[in-house]
This record gives sequence, structure tokens and C-alpha cells, in this order.
Amino acid sequence: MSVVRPYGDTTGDGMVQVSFTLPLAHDKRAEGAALQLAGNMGLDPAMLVHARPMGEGYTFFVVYGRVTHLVDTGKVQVVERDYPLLGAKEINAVIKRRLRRRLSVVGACIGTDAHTVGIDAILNVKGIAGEKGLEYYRELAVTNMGAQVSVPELVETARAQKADAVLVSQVVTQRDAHLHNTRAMSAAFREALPAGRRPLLIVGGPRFDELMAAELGVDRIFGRGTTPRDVASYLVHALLGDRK
Amino acid sequence: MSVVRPYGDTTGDGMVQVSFTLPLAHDKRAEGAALQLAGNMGLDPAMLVHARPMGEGYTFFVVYGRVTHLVDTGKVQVVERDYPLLGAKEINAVIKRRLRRRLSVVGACIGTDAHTVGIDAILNVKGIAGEKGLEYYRELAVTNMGAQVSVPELVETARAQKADAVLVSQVVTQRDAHLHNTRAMSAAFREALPAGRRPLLIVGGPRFDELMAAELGVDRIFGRGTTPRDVASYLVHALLGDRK
Amino acid sequence: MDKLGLDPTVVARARRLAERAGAPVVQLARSHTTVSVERAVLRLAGVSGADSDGIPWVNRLVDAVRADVGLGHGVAVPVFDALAREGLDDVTVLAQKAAAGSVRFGVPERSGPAKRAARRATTAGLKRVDRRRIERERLIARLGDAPRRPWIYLIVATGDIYEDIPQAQAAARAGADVIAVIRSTGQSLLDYVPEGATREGFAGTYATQENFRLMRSALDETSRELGRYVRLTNYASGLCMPEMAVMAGLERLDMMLNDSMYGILFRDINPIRTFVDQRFSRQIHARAGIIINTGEDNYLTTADAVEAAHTVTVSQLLNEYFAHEAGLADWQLGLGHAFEINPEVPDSFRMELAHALLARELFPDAPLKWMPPTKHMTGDVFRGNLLDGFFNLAGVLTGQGILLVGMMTEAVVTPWLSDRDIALQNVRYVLGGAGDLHEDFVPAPGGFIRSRAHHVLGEAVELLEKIVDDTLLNAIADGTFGIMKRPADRGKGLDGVAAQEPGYFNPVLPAEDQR
Amino acid sequence: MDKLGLDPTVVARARRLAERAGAPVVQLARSHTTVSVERAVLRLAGVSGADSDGIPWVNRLVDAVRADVGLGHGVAVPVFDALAREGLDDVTVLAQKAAAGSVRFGVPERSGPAKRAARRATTAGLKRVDRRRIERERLIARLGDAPRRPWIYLIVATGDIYEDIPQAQAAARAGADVIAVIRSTGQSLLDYVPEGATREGFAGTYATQENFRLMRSALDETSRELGRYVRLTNYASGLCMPEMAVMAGLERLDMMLNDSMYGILFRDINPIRTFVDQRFSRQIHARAGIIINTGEDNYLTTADAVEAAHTVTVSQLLNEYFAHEAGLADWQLGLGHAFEINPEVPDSFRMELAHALLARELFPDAPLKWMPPTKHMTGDVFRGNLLDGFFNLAGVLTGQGILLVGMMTEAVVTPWLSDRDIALQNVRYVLGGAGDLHEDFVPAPGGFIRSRAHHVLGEAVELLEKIVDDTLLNAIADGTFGIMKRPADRGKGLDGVAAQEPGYFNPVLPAEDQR
Ligand code: B12
Ligand code: B12
Ligand SMILES: Cc1ncc(COP(=O)(O)O)c(C=O)c1O
Ligand SMILES: Cc1ncc(COP(=O)(O)O)c(C=O)c1O
Repeated sequence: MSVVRPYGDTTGDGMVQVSFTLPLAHDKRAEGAALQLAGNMGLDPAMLVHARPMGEGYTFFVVYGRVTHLVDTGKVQVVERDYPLLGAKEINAVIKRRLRRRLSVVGACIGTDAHTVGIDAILNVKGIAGEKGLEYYRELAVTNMGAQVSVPELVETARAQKADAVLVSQVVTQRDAHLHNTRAMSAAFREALPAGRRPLLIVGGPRFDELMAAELGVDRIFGRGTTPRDVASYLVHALLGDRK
Repeated sequence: MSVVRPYGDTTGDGMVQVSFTLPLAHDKRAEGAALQLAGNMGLDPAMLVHARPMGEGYTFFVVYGRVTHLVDTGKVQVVERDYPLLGAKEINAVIKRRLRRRLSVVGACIGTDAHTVGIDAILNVKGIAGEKGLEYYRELAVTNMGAQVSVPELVETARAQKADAVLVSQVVTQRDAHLHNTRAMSAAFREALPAGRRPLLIVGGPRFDELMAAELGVDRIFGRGTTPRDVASYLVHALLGDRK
Repeated sequence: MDKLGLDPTVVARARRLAERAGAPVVQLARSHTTVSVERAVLRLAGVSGADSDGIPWVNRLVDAVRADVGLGHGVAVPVFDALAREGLDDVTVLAQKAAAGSVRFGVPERSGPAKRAARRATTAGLKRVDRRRIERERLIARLGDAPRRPWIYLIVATGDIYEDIPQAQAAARAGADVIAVIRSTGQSLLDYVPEGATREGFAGTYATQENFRLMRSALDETSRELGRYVRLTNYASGLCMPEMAVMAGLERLDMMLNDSMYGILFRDINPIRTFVDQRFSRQIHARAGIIINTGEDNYLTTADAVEAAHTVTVSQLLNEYFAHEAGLADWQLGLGHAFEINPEVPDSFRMELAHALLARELFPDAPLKWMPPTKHMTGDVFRGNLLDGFFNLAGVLTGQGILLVGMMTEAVVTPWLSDRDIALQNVRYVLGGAGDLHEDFVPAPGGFIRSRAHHVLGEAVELLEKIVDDTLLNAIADGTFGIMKRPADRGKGLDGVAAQEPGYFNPVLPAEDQR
Repeated sequence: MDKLGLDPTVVARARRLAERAGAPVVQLARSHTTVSVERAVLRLAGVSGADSDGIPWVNRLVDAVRADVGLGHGVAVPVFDALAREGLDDVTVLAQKAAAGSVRFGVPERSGPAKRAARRATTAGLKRVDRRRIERERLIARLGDAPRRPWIYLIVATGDIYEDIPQAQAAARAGADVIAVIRSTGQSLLDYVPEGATREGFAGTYATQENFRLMRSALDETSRELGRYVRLTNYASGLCMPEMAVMAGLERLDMMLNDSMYGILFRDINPIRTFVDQRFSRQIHARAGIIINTGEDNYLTTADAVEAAHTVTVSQLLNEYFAHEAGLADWQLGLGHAFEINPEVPDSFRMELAHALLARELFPDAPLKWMPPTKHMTGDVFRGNLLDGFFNLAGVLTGQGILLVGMMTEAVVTPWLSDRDIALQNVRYVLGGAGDLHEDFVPAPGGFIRSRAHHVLGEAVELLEKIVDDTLLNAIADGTFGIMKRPADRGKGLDGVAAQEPGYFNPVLPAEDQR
């Protein structure tokens, strides 16, 4: 299928649910404003099914309705996995054969972000979703710097460890903290090392838009639900090419 | 304030929540499709925060993000109450003085709809939200025909009761049943009675768009949370004019 | 389970009162018949199909008989007498001829042969019902049953049987034990059953024999796939209640909504018509091994769930009496009640527990049908899902048998695919997370829950006393149930009722029900 | 309340073990000081404000003293000695001069006058703290207190104090009893306290004395409007823990997050630094009548809530010991725990009840802080609101003291205005609807809940035995708590620790704490 619409209970009905707050006291006019917004979002007809005043001057709305937009699956933009998903054995074998040394990976959660569960899930032996983390791979040399690592420290360690890849995690996104920190990080690497000697730059976290890699100056972005194998397979692909 | 945006936790942040199902199996492409739809709805950036496969070939999504649309409160379309809200005493007094007979009201829930709670809330003495229903007004003569009334029966009764106003309730809206039934009703009255002798036509129900009165051929639409006083005040205004 | 310490003599008294209140109505039912009862008989006798206007041949035939001799004798004798006279052996062909006006009906002096022929024909129909019942038992034995109580009961309501089917199958895969296909608005007031597969219902799908068949066979497939028997439910209600019961028996539906008063109160169907139809339909359900679901939950959508709590109890006792009288066993009584107290009322949840436990302890062997909040659901779908969670919890804590899954969009739309998924997740969380928490739920002696339950039972006994004095029909006329006032001489379908004449014959009824 | 039948000798043994495990750490704390302890002393002595780079004068002054004589004697004597020598009477002016390099510090032979002067100055500060405490008591007496337990605790986290204030007031109006202003990421690693009103935090607002003052005064206004005293909470954590405690005392905050290990485990702050800072901050909290909230809930975000349940119990016992040792009374111990079991785990809710009840019965006089689900919250906000409802119910059933309100958007964003409203509605429904349902909650003897609670307590005792043998510092280094490995010689802020020299003087500490 190439063009689809949202599905409530009948094919093609286009039904969606929306909620939001407007900074308006609750009255008919505020409800009209909510419907105007729903209309702008493409709901037609829009049913205002809930309005609740909160404090003075704010009202929360729930709106249901049919959106007029079509989804053209042919035009969907997505970062597809463009590399084969390999097993641990294969990955180790490829590195051993083609690199002839252990592949060095430096990981950190940068800035003031202290959420290590995500990066640990990728790096620590314990792993996630039943998959072991990168430390478990014999041919990967992993340095996990932990949380709240400053960009200069990271660059320094990457240099010291001769990192082939740098893995950075960012979980806090309020006021786009993750974007600022990632940009600062990639800029620092560009400044510190010439293009040929720069490690592969990878960021991850639950709220990134995977399409933004180029814009943020990194090689790849990993989002919600990433597993260590995804990352290991990508490393092999990006650093050593696909040929076995 | 004239132009506002949705409010998440900071003035002007424009944040909204959206959920919908797409008839696509869950994979990256489906997530991309969900983001495409969110984008079309004006979310930028859009964060896909939840995706859950349902059965084969359907996925449910929750998306948060900032909408780019502005709400211009100056351009809000709404049916404002354009008549004074009167007390029961006043209403009775006005009718008595100006009409010199009881004002006849016929109510019904038409079509196959059997939801009488709404129309009963307006008509029965018991009322709703602490307000007594129209039967309580000494100067109103109320005929409540109950549910599942056919349009010919309604027209017939309106004629017999010399109805000044006909009040119709419609609660079931699936496949636009309420719109079909309302159109059929107003057409029947247009056919049965000349313009001057036609009663005031009022419909009500929780899912009507109050702006559609003209389109549906009725004089007024009442939605969620209507109270008997709203209706009684409107009757006096529309049938007897505002002057006391 | 005795958590409330109810006084057994009070309970026994309540039951006796219900019997006394119900007995005159049973008398009424035994002495009348209706067009739909007679059509149901003809359906069992093998009449099927409809004319080109979609009017079923059973309707044409009953109308023809009625025009000639009235209904008071039952249609069986006139029909099988005519069949013999016309030298036909297919009753449907007779119906077609009758519709064309080429057959006359009468009551023969010697009715023996017609009676025997009628009994032969309807017995064949009843045998099919019996086979379906055995088939169900075998499938359950072979495939396995629902993995636990309460059964998880989900509705589909698209209006289109071909959208309903995949949604029902998806719901079953997602964990539903029972699927109910909601009926189109208005069907209950049709005095005939539509024919064939249908796609044009409003807020529900027409109940037709073909739709029953299609859905049952789709769910059989899914049952095999899942390794557990998925039950199917529809409605034996409205003007065609008896025929729905027959169709359900013939197509192996497993449960049917079937209340003694719902049609009266909420569809304005004539009380006498309803009670007559109800008794016959329950006799069929008894034979088919179908579980009935009663409709007390509905009262709490029009009346207040606290004030009217005892009317639910009274109605459950009446439904129980009528059901037993019609031959249903306790395991077939899905007595209804609901979580409809205004959530703003202090202690609302505790009061729900009291009411639910009262029903549980009054009817220990009945698979109670526990209905979710609807009246106090609003467009606030987040709050809605929360209320549904507490409803589920109350169900688990009080051992309800059939859990009708609530939808967060209750106040908005008939359920969406995703609503059902969210609702099932909710149920799974509560059932899985709370597990056997009922073991730790011990209403404090003299505490709020026990006192409330005792109080409601006391009010129920009082009300039953009044009903015994004043008659059930008057109580209904006065708005006792759901504040709906329904006098016995009003309402739809009264013209389809006829007093039985001496010699009334119905080949489907047991001997003691023949005049 | 004895619902679990815990063995009092096992409970007593657990307490004794915690004391033995904690004692060496208290010894460590009593024999060291830190830059922040000393800065806290100077804050009490009246040093305020910051230089043009925003570095507080207390930092400049402590750094200057340290450069000249080290920290081992405490800063009080060198500072007040210099003050007298320079003929100044404003310590802030001294700090400014010191920063300009124009003052030298030393430890005089005769320290008596300096000690007396220091004590005079800090006593003035402590008196202000005392007055704030009395003020709080009076306001509560006059305006009224939170209407019930648990207290409803809500966070604001916009990053901008001027957005926080209206949101906090709205939350209070909507029913919050306690408002917490979450801190910006990163603040805990700053070795100074920012100054003034701030608008640029990330995922939280900077904790500054001015922000404290602004928020407290806004909530005082709202308290008057509402006729009940609304409490304010912030964080005595991070590298400036002691100073935060002082600022909280001076600005009449009512509760402070203050854990003995949180900074070590989740901010990688050096263990010694943390334990020294912690003891001092608790001594101040004790005096200020502030309730502390500990951080055991956090362990369950990195470790599994079932496997690591006993580490929560162990940490609660340690926090209790440290708190008592520092002078806090039981009513000031908001010991932390959380509803973090994977909801997919069978009987998860029943297990939550077991854990919550264990804490309740182990610490009957402490106002336990009950934290909502976070780890297993997902972007499915509908499910999220449901989980929060069951969390609220567990709180009500087990008598928790401080209910931290969960948000359906936990996995998505810091709370929106509407999230808070939806969450409060949820709390109101559960508290109002379930009422005194705890009366009917009686864990079955020998049943799941009791067994689980006994089991966790047993594991806690075993773990405490191991810690006593191996030392608490080693246990922390080994990842015992929250699977975070934190060796005693690593982590941030170690360079701010100094061993006390003989004659160490701190005018704020009680006599027995002076060398
Ligand atoms: C656990 C947790 C904590 C723990 C962290 C413990 C630790 N050592 O990590 C504690 C309790 C300490 C904590 C504290 C705070 N937290 Co917190 N926390 C969470 C929580 C509950 C779960 C996060 C988590 O562990 N997820 C599980 C992991 C496995 O998922 P993940 O991180 O997405 O990682 C996966 C992918 O994203 C990807 N990935 C992630 N990183 C990387 C990197 C690479 C290279 C690759 C390839 C892949 C990858 O792979 C991982 C595996 O699939 C979330 C809420 C939630 N349910 O999401 C809030 C949350 C993240 N916290 C939040 C906040 C605000 C804070 C605080 C800042 C609050 C405060 N002001 O005090 C503090 C301070 C922390 C700081 N300085 O950063 C907010 C962030 C809001 C936002 N969007 O900006 C959240 C969303 C809660 C909320 N709604 O307010 N938190
Ligand atoms: C109570 C109820 C019933 C009761 C009705 C009892 C009765 N005698 O009325 C019973 C149990 C019988 C029932 C049955 C059904 N119901 Co029903 N029912 C509801 C319920 C729970 C509440 C409706 C209600 O009473 N609201 C309270 C009143 C006071 O509000 P109101 O109607 O909006 O009225 C106010 C205003 O709208 C306005 N107003 C309304 N009418 C008028 C008229 C005038 C002239 C004016 C001025 C104002 C006015 O003023 C009123 C007071 O403020 C809703 C769900 C919900 N929570 O909303 C579903 C709901 C309305 N039912 C629904 C359905 C589908 C059915 C059935 C068709 C299901 C089936 N297939 O069997 C049946 C059949 C009924 C039929 N033939 O119509 C759907 C409709 C879906 C849709 N949008 O199309 C709903 C939304 C539930 C759902 N999500 O599926 N139902
Ligand atoms: C007991 C009972 N019967 C029947 C119905 C269905 O109504 P109808 O007969 O109009 O299809 C319901 C609806 O919920 C019900 O509760
Ligand atoms: C006990 C405790 N202390 C402190 C904090 C806050 O961290 P920070 O010190 O980084 O502001 C938390 C966060 O939830 C906590 O639970």
C-alpha cells in the first residue's frame, strides 16, 4: 500500500486524537480557539470532547476528528538499517581478519547529563533485551567514561585510546540540551583532529531524530530501543566495510 | 491576547500531544510514516514517543511535539450566547406578558436513537446541574415524546400541539447519523408547514458542531453541557424578542 | 467466600419475595404467545430466507396464519395442517405460497397429525441446537477454555460485519475470551430479523443469522489458532428476542444478552410482549447451553448508582427467578451489574466494592457480568483509562465472572481498534499485577463495605415487599427501574401479543406448557 | 498497624547491624571537613553575595583561607582572627579584600577571641534559622496544615523561576501540599551556589537563595489564599549540600532531598566528601525542623526493583541511623522508596504492596516518601496514567506519608501544566474513592504479601551482615547500591575534603563535635 490514512475503526476514516493546553480561560471562545487549532492541524470535522480549566487562564482540551492528510508511504523519510545485522562471532571474526587489532570504542554521556542506563545498556556486558553489550565482544576495546563527561575530556580520552569510534549518549532534551551538546562535541572533534584521523562519531538517546545526523555533524544517530548488536554491526559496516 | 500558541510548560512552546493508528505493520518505515503525518499536522519537531503493533498490519503511535500553527483568537468562530440568561421567574413573566398563552414546546429523540437522558435533562422537572427542566416553567407547555420517534410522528405532534418550538436530541453520531436525521427532520418541517407557521427548530447533543445550524436547516444547535435555562432563555429571545 | 456476613434468612426471604413478585408475570407468559415466539417455532421447523423486500418467510407465514385464524392456537397446527393439505414437505415453500395468497389456514378438528408433523420438524431444529451445544463442549475440551476468570469480554461495533471480523479476531489474539457484536441502533424495534451479511449498521452491526455464522466461523478459526475457545455473544432482545435465541442456538453463539426488562425500559417495548418473548427465549437458551447476560447495569445509566443500588439487586433476583423457571441453570446466569457510581462521591470505590461483593455473595454460582463505567466517563480519555483500571480491580477483588472491558473513549465514539488494545493492556496489567489480591481483601467487620452491603440488601427486601403488594407490572409502570415509566398497556409490539386459546399448541415447549 | 507480623527481634537486629555498618562512616565524618561545610559556616556567619563572575564571596574567602593555612583548622578562627586584625565588622567585606589578595590568614596562638566572635556571628545566623522554624509552626497553626496524609507532592521543573512560580501556585491551588523545584542538570557538580533569580536551567531550575526566597514568598501568599500551609522542597545534595541546608534553613524551606549516598552513586561525587557534607547538612536540618527525603527510590531505576528490594531496606536503615546520629527526629525522616517493579512481572502490584508495607512497618513514625513509577513508564501516556493510579492506590493502602505525584509523560518530557492537572485528578480520585480502604486490606497470614515482606527483610539482614564485615565504603565500591560502583578514592570533590587538625573549630557544631 502506498497511500494510507489513520484508522479509527474503519479503513480510511482518518481518525486521530489530539490534546493540548491553550493559555486562555475556559469559555466558548477558548473552545472555538481549540477547534481553530485542530482545524489548522487538518482535523475536519473536529470534535471537541473535553475542556478543562486549569488554574486561571489555561484550558486543557481533548479533540477527536478526521484528518484530511494522506500518508504517502513512498515518501517516508527514514534511516533504514543499510547494513547487515551480524552475530557476535561474525563481528569478532571480521574485526580480527580485517583490522588485525582490537577496535577501540570510547563511550560517554556528555554535558551535565547523568543518565547512564542507556549507554551502559549498549556498552556493559549486561547489555539489554537479552543481548550482551559491546564489552562482551572480544575484539572490541571499550572505554566507558560514564556520565557528566565534558567535551574536552572526551576528546582527550578518544585521542589517548586511539578511538575508532566515539559513542555519546544524551537523554535530557529540555531546551534542546541534547542538540547543543552534540553540536559542541562534533565541533570539538573537527577542531582537534584532521578528517582522516577523526573517529566515527555516534550519538544515541530516546529523543533524537535519526535524520539529523548530518546537521549535527555526526555519522549516525541511534534512537529508542537500540540494541548492542545494532551498534556493533554498524561499527563493522562503517569502519571496515561490508565485505567479509 | 490575540495570538496564542499551545502551552506545554513554557509560554509559546507550542507543545501538543497526538495519537493515532496507521494501517501499517510496525517497522521503521511505519514510524517514519507516523512522523510524516505528524509533520503534515504541523508538528515540528515531532517526537515519536510510543509505537505499538496491534494485530497484524496496524500500529498505534503517540507523538509529542511543537505545532507551528498560531491561534488567532480574533478569528475564532463560535456561536456566542447572543441573548440574556434569564431566571425562571423572568421567563414566565415575559411569556405571560407578551404571549398571553403558554408557549408550546415539543421534544423528542428522533430516528433510532434511544438516548433520552440528554433531552430529559432539558425537559423533565428534575433537570440537570441543579437547574430544573422546562416542565418546571409554569408558562411552558411541554410535550416530551421520548425516544425513537419518527420524523412524521414528530411533525404530526408538533402540529397537534401547535408547537412554538421543537426540540430534538441526537446522541448517536456514528456514520453521521445525527446529521442525517437532523436534515431529514428540518426538511420535513419545511415541507409540512409554510415559513410563518413553522416552529422554531432546535437540535442538541454532545457531538454537534454548533456552527452548523444553517447547514442543517435548524435555528439553533446546543452542545455539551447545555442547561435548561440556556434553552428557556433562548426560546424567549428567539420567539418573543428581548424587550421586556 | 463469606466476606460480608450476610444473614442467610434475609437472603432466603429476598429470594422468596422475588418468586412471589415474579410468579404472576410467569403466569402471564404461560398464557400468551407473540408473533415472534411463533416465528421462532417456524425457524426451528426449518423456515428460512426472505422475500425480495427482505421480509423473512417466517414473518409472511405467521402473518398469513394470523390473518386467517389468529395466533391464539399457535401457528404450528395451522401451518402443518396446511402443509399436509397442500401436499408439500418444505415449510418455506408453504410460506411462499401463503405470501402469494394461495393458501388458507385453519385449525382442524383432528389436530393430532399436524401436531406430530410439527413436532417432527421442530425436533429436527432442536436437534441441530443440541448438536451445536455438544460441538461447543467438544471444542472447549479439545482447544481449551479461557485461561482464567473473569472472562475478558470485548465489543466490536463497526456496523460492517466485514470490518467487525478482523477486529474481533485481533481482539481475540490480544486476549479477549468473549467477543460481542453490538447491534445497529433501531434493530430491536424491527419486528423481523434482517437476512444475510450486512455492512450498513449504525453504531453496531445487524444481527442476522448469516452474520452470526460468519463471525462464529471466523472465531472458530481464531480459536484453533490460539488454542482456546473464543466465545461469541449477541443480543436476544428487542421485538425478535425469541428468534434471536433460536438463531443463536443454531449458529452456536455462546452467550446472549437477555434481560427480562431491558426492552421494556430502554426500548419502550410493551411489557407483556417482553415477558412472553423472554420466557420462550430463555427456554431455548437453556437447551442451547447458552449463558444469558442480564441488563441491570443499564439502570445505573439513567438512575443514580448509589440511590438505585438496591434496584439492581431486586432485578437480579427477579432475573434469577425467571431464568430458573425457564430452565436455566445457575452457571448460565450472567447477572449484570456495573461500576457506575459518580467518581466524585467520597468512598466511591469502596462503595463499588460493597455492591459488587453483594452480588457475588448473593449469587455464588452465577458468572456475574461486570460492566465498566459509562455514565461518568467524559472526553477526558486519560481519566477514563484510570477509571477503567479501578473497575478492573474491583472485578478482580470481588471475583466477577465476565469482565466487560471498558474503553477510554466511552463518551466519544464506539471503540476504535486502538481503544480496545489500550483497554486490554489495562485489563492485563490489573489481572496480572493484582493476581490473587482478593485473598488480602477482607472487609472490616462492622466497617464501611459490610455496612453498605447490608444496607443495600435491606433496601432490596423492602422494595420487593412493595412490589409483591403492588405487582411487578405496576412497579415498572411507576419508574421503579432506571426511572423509566412503562405502563403495561403501552409500548411497542403489543399488537404482536395474543392470549393463548384453549388448545394452544407449541411443539417446542415442554408438555406442561401446553394447554 | 501490624499487618505483616514482622519478628521484632529480627527488626532490632537489622537496626543494630545498620548502626555497626554506619559507625565507621560517622567517625570519618566527624574527623573531616570540606570546603562546603566551611562555606556553610560562613553563610551562617553572614557572608553573602558574589563577585562579578558570579563566584560567591564564601567561595573566595574559603579559598583564600585554604591557600594560606589549609582547611584542617576550620575557617572560622582564621577568618574572625583576620576580621579583628583588619578592624572590620562585616565578614563579606573581609571576603572581598581577601579576594583582592590584601589579607593574610593564620591560626593565632590565642584563638579564644576569634572563636567567640565566630560563635557570635554564626549564632545570629542560627537564630534566623530558629525564627524561621517558629514562623513555620505559627503559619501552620494559623493557616492550617495539609488536610490529610499522604501529603501530595508535586514538582515544577521549567528551568525558569518566573515560569515555576505560577505553575507552583496553580499546582497548590489544584491540591498540592508540597511543591518541589527540581534543579537544573549539572548544578550538583558546581562547587559553588549560583546567585540571584535565574531563568536558564536545563530540566530544572537553579537552586539559589534568591530563588528559594521568591518561591517561598509566592507560596506563602498562596497558602494564605488557600487557608493551608503549602510546603516547599529543594535539594540538599551535590557538592554544596551543607550550604543548601543552610540556605533552606534561612529561607524557611520545609523539606529537603538529602540522601547519604545519592550524590556518590548518581553524581559520582566522592564518598568521603558526601558523608562529611551529609552529616553537617543533617545537623542543620535537625535544627531547622526540616524534613529530609532520602533517595532509595533511585536505586530501582538502575537496579531491578524485585532483585534489589532489600538494598532499599538496607539503605533506609542506614539513612535512619545517620539521621538519628545527626540529631534528626523520626518525624523528619522522609525515607524513600518507589513503585518501580516491571508491570509485566506477575503479581507486580501485590509485590509493591509488600515492599511498601515493609517500609511502613519498619519505620512506623517516619513520613515515608513514596515515589511513582518512572523506569517502566513509556511513551504510552494512557498506560502511564493507569500505572500512576495503582501507585497512588498502593500509597493509600500502605499509609505512605508523602506521595510524590507521578506524571503520565514521565518518559517524555519534564511535566507539562496539563500533566500535573491530570496527575492530581488521578490522586484525588484514588484518595477520595478508596478512602479508608486500608481497613479492608489485611494481608493473608502465610500469604504472598507477608511472605514477600519477610523474605526481603531477611535478605536485608544478610546484606547488612556482609557490609558490617566488609565496610560500607567497600560495599559502595562494589556496586551494592543501584549497581553503581563508586570507590572511596574516586569521584568528584575529593580535593575539597580535609582531615581535621587537632583544634579544628566549627562554631556551628555542638561541643562534642569539636576537637
Ligand atoms: C533512570 C532515570 C534517571 C536516573 C538515572 C540513573 C542513571 N545512572 O542513569 C536518575 C534517578 C538518577 C535520574 C535523574 C534525573 N533525571 Co531522569 N530519568 C530516568 C528515567 C526514569 C529512565 C531513563 C532510562 O534509564 N531509560 C532506559 C534506557 C535503557 O533507555 P535510553 O536511555 O533511552 O537508552 C536506549 C536508547 O535511547 C539508546 N541509547 C541511549 N544512549 C545511547 C548512546 C548510544 C551511543 C547509542 C548507540 C544508543 C543509545 O539505546 C538505549 C538502549 O535501547 C527517565 C524516564 C523514562 N522512563 O524514560 C527519566 C528522565 C530521562 N529524567 C529526566 C530528568 C529531567 C532527570 C533530572 C535532570 C531531574 C532533576 N532535575 O533532578 C535528574 C538529573 C540527572 C542528570 N543530571 O542528568 C527527564 C528528562 C526530560 C527531558 N526530556 O529532558 C526524564 C525523561 C523524566 C521526566 N519526564 O522528567 N533519572
Ligand atoms: C446512558 C447511555 C446509554 C443508555 C441510554 C439510556 C437512556 N434512556 O437514555 C443505554 C444503556 C440504553 C444506551 C444504549 C446504547 N448506546 Co449509549 N450511551 C450512554 C452514555 C453512557 C451516556 C449518555 C448520557 O446519558 N449522557 C448524559 C446526558 C445528560 O448528556 P447528553 O446526552 O450529551 O445531553 C446534554 C447535551 O448534549 C445537551 N443535549 C442533548 N440533547 C439535547 C437536545 C436539545 C434539544 C438540547 C437543547 C440539548 C440537548 O444537553 C444535555 C444536558 O447537558 C454514553 C457514553 C457517555 N458517557 O457519553 C453512551 C453512548 C452515547 N451510547 C452509544 C451507543 C453506541 C449505544 C448503543 C447504540 C449501543 C448498541 N449498539 O447497543 C445503545 C443503543 C441505544 C440506541 N438505540 O440509541 C455510543 C454512541 C457512539 C456514537 N458517538 O455514535 C456512546 C457514546 C457510547 C460509546 N462510546 O459507544 N446508552
Ligand atoms: C440487556 C441488554 N439487552 C439488549 C441490549 C441491546 O439493545 P438492542 O436490543 O437495542 O440491540 C443491551 C445493550 O447494552 C442490553 O444491555
Ligand atoms: C535523594 C536525591 N537527592 C538529590 C537529587 C537531585 O539531584 P541533584 O543533586 O543533581 O540536583 C535527587 C533527584 O531525584 C534525589 O533523589
